[in-house]
Amino acid sequence: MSNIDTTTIATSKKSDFLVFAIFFSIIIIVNAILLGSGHLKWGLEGVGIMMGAAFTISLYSFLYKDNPLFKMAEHFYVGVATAYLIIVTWYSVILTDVIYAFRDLTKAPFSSSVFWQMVAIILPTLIGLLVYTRIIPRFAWMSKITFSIIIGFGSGLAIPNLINAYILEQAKPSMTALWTSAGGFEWNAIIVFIGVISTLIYFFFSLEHKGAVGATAKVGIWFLMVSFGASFGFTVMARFSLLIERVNFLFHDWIPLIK
Amino acid sequence: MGMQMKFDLKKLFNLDRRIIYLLIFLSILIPFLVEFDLPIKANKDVKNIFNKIEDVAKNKGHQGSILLSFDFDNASKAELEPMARSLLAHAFKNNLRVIAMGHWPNGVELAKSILNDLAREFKKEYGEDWVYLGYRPGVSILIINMGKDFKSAFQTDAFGKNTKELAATKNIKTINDIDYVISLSAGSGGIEDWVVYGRSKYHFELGGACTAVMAADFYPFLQSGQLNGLIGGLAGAAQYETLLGRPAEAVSGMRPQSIAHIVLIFFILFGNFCYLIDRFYLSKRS
Amino acid sequence: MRLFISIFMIYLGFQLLSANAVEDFSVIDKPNDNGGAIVVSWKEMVAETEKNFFYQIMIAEQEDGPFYPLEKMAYPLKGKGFEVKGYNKEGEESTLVVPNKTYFVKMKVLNGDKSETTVSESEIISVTTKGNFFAFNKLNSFLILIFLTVVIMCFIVYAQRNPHKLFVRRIAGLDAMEDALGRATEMGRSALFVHGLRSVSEIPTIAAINILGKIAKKIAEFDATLRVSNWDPIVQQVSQETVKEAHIEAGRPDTYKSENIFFAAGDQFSYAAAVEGIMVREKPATIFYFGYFYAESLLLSETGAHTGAIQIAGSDAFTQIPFFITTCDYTLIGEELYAASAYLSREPKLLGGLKGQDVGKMAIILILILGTLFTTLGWQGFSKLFWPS
Amino acid sequence: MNFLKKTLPLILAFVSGWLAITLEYIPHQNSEATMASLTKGLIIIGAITAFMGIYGLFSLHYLKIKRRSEGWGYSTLVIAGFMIMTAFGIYNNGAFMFQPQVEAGGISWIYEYIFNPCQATMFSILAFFIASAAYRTFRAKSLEAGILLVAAIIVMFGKVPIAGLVSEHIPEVAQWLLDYPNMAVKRAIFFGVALGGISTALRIIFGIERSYLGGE
Repeated sequence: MSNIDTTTIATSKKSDFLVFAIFFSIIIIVNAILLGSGHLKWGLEGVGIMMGAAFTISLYSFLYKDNPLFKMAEHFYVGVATAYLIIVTWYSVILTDVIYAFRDLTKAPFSSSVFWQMVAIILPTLIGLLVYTRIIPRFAWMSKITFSIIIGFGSGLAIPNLINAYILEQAKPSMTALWTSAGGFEWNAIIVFIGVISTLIYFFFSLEHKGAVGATAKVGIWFLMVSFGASFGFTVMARFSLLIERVNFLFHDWIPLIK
Repeated sequence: MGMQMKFDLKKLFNLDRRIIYLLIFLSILIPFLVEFDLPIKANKDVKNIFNKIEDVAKNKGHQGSILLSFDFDNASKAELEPMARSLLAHAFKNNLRVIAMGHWPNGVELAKSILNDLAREFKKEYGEDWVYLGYRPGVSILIINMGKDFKSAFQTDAFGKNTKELAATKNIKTINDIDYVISLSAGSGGIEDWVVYGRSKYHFELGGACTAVMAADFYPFLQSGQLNGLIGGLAGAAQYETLLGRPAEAVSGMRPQSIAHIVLIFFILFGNFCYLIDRFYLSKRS
Repeated sequence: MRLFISIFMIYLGFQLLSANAVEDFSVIDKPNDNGGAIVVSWKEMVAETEKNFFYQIMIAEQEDGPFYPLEKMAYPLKGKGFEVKGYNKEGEESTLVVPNKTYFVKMKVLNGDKSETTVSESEIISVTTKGNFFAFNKLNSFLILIFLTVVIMCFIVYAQRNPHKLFVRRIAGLDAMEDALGRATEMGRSALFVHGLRSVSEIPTIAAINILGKIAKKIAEFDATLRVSNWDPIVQQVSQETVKEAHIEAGRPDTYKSENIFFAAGDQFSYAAAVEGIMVREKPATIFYFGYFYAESLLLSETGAHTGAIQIAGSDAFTQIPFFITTCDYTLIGEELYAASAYLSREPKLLGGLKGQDVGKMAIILILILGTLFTTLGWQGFSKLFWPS
Repeated sequence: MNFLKKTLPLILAFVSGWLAITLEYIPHQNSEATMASLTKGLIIIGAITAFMGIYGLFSLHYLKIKRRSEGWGYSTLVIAGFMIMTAFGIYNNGAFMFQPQVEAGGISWIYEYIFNPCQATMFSILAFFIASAAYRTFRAKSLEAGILLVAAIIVMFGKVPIAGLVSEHIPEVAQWLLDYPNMAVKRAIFFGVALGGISTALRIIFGIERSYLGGE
């Protein structure tokens, strides 16, 4: 491994330690005041809010500098997230659709329909379990069976549905009249027509961007930039919304500053 | 003069990032503390969703049901939770049945708490007025399965109850028996999959609610009718709250949102203004 | 007498009309389906007086009944293609129409007032449902599927035989790459290649590694230094192999140093912070960003722009591209990244796929132009060929 | 053996891929029933493979701890977080893991007060980064970047309600920009995405693309 991590850690040890020490003593004092004033009650909810605030601030400490606190919160979170995914999968699929469904079938009087329903549970379970052969290198190849079925079927499903939803459904409203005797030129339809065609030409790689093709591609890139500008504006909006929610948490739920 | 100017600009732009961070933090916090009114006007895409729910309520009453797919988690709850709350309040107010589910495993607990909150507020009964089906993996495969046989996709709800026995899901054989589907989406495994594997295949009415990051991408679906409406970002949520006459987090969030946007626009304009002056002097010198 | 009869007949006809007889009543099995629906059509009624009537479809499993009523429909209504998928038997929840079964359907016109007396009734038509083996309404989609499969597979096979005969246009960002590397050499500073955050099996990472090979070869020829930052140990290994090979190809295996292809950090923001540290300390003359980036793109390219480096980015992460465009000197947008990789590597599956997609794009462009043209001229027939089912 | 390891997965991908395509174009009731049971089976497979995540997490962090490699301390935190959450999951508020999930309890608490603030905060940090980049680096270096920034400013301003105080037309201009030029580009990108997706899917079905199967 490289020396980068060690150098950042070494420089962050001296002066920054002090900054963080002061920072966290302030948090402790604030919590004490909040508890003392009765805004937060000692209990599951009160402790929870204090924990939440501590984790929030730990993660924001990255803004000051990449630091161990940030990494600690981040790593703990990764562990919790993985466990949560597994708990959800267990309770919502494995327990109900596999274990309970199979249990109910064993209680029912045996018939060929029941038999096939059992197969419909056992077979996918076995195919799914093959993935775990990855743990033993000698049998790891067996996991490829599962992957090839999942990915192969998914790819097969994708093709007709992509053609339908992205090509046919999208082509239909593109083929509208650009001029009508009643309304004259349909300017918006013309803009859409030029935009679609010129962007497609820009992403066309079999012709050199010269002459008419080059000019169309140039128009295409202007359209692309307008669209990227729109995405840019919306991305900014989204990020600020997230910050607004966090500020609301810190200064409403934790410190009662906002009404 | 040019040299001097250039030097100053360098200094100005090497302004410590942390000072900018502080400025932006204040531009969010201060508008929270100072109250002022903003005119919030719903655009057509938001209105379409609102009107569709009203229509279902008018035509079907309590037999009408909408499906809310919670395809997000905590990372974007700031934007999507207000939408989920407004949509639920709207459906419950009109006595529609709500069926909730989700493609994102990390959103299960969040969805439960939002649903419980609103059901308590509107005094709705679980099973009769609303159900929560929980998470199933597969996304596209799950949607296709719901279109073929709803009860095979969801044999039980999130609490282990049989969907054949719950009043709200008893009569639903395929997804086409649901009057309106809305995906609250924060990324892949959301609106796009609902459009490609659901709406375009089974032709049910689909509405979208999404984070602002994705909103610009969905306009082709709106024009082609693959989505009948779209609520985009916190601004969209605020518009829905206004339509519903139930202002909450999103409406109050519009003050800091507006101010922060203006500060950011100022940053971009100021930076580019100085950049142009800088370039002008550079070209003059050479 | 004749006159009398004909007047009577006209009167009768008038009576029938005003009594809302169901005209052109037809019942068929729904085509292109699983046999679970019946399509009922009748002549659309337009007269003003008919507002006071209800229309009701009745369905039975035996010819002599019992007939189960469907929902009453009020005027105005569409008489074409009303789909019956199920009905309610008395005392039961609902019954679905099933395949391979004969149903008997008739239609009633009811008085709109409270009495709801039957005004008229159609004849009874029988229909047998059946499932179909091909969805002819999806024929256009099926033909497009066949067309794309043939075109793409043919190009891949062709590219396997003649990888150098297929033409791919010049890409501006790639041309700039060479100048940028030359600049780094002149200034005696290093170049930095930043990998995106995706694993080695994914398309953007594969594309990035293909481009890295080309950059490394130029660097070896110029005898300059290239640093490559990684977040994934496997991507790191593959990159080391690629750079080593490039040095051997350039005839300079002695200048290859494996420590230049280093592991920066394993998680998103720490990765950004570590790479930023390098940018500030080493001030590379040129920085490349290739692969799939998330929010860290902003941190990286901002710092890079500040060190005064020439920056070239290539990514298919559409949410991040706007930030690259405003902070970098050149940006390969979306598919340009794949095209650049196919162009440089000449790998048949990439090149063939790219050319196949180009043919698809050309077809779409042609269809859109012709469809728009014909529609504007008032003929929708052409565009209807491509309407979804 | 070589057949099982190399050829069989490719055959399976080919067969299941074409099966899915064929079923899409056959509306017959038997085809529908097959599709319903196949998709249900795949949902179960997907759920069972999800547990592979534990192995991935543990093999990475266990090795780090064992080798005492850099940052191994953080790895113990990952495992601690995992263990605590899993313990609550198995305990299930006293009902244990073979009963349906009980509401509330430890999981809800950790979710609400640890998981939620972490996830929500991670992405809100970006607001600061965008602001800093806006001030220091978002420059109209070229005509293209200039168009981008102008469109961005119009959308940024037009999409927040404060624009309505200045002029009613600004939100309308922003909306027009989104409805027409932006829509046209996104539509063209959709065509490209569809063709790219179809090309990748075909390469997988025909066994030309094998990277998803992992190293040979």
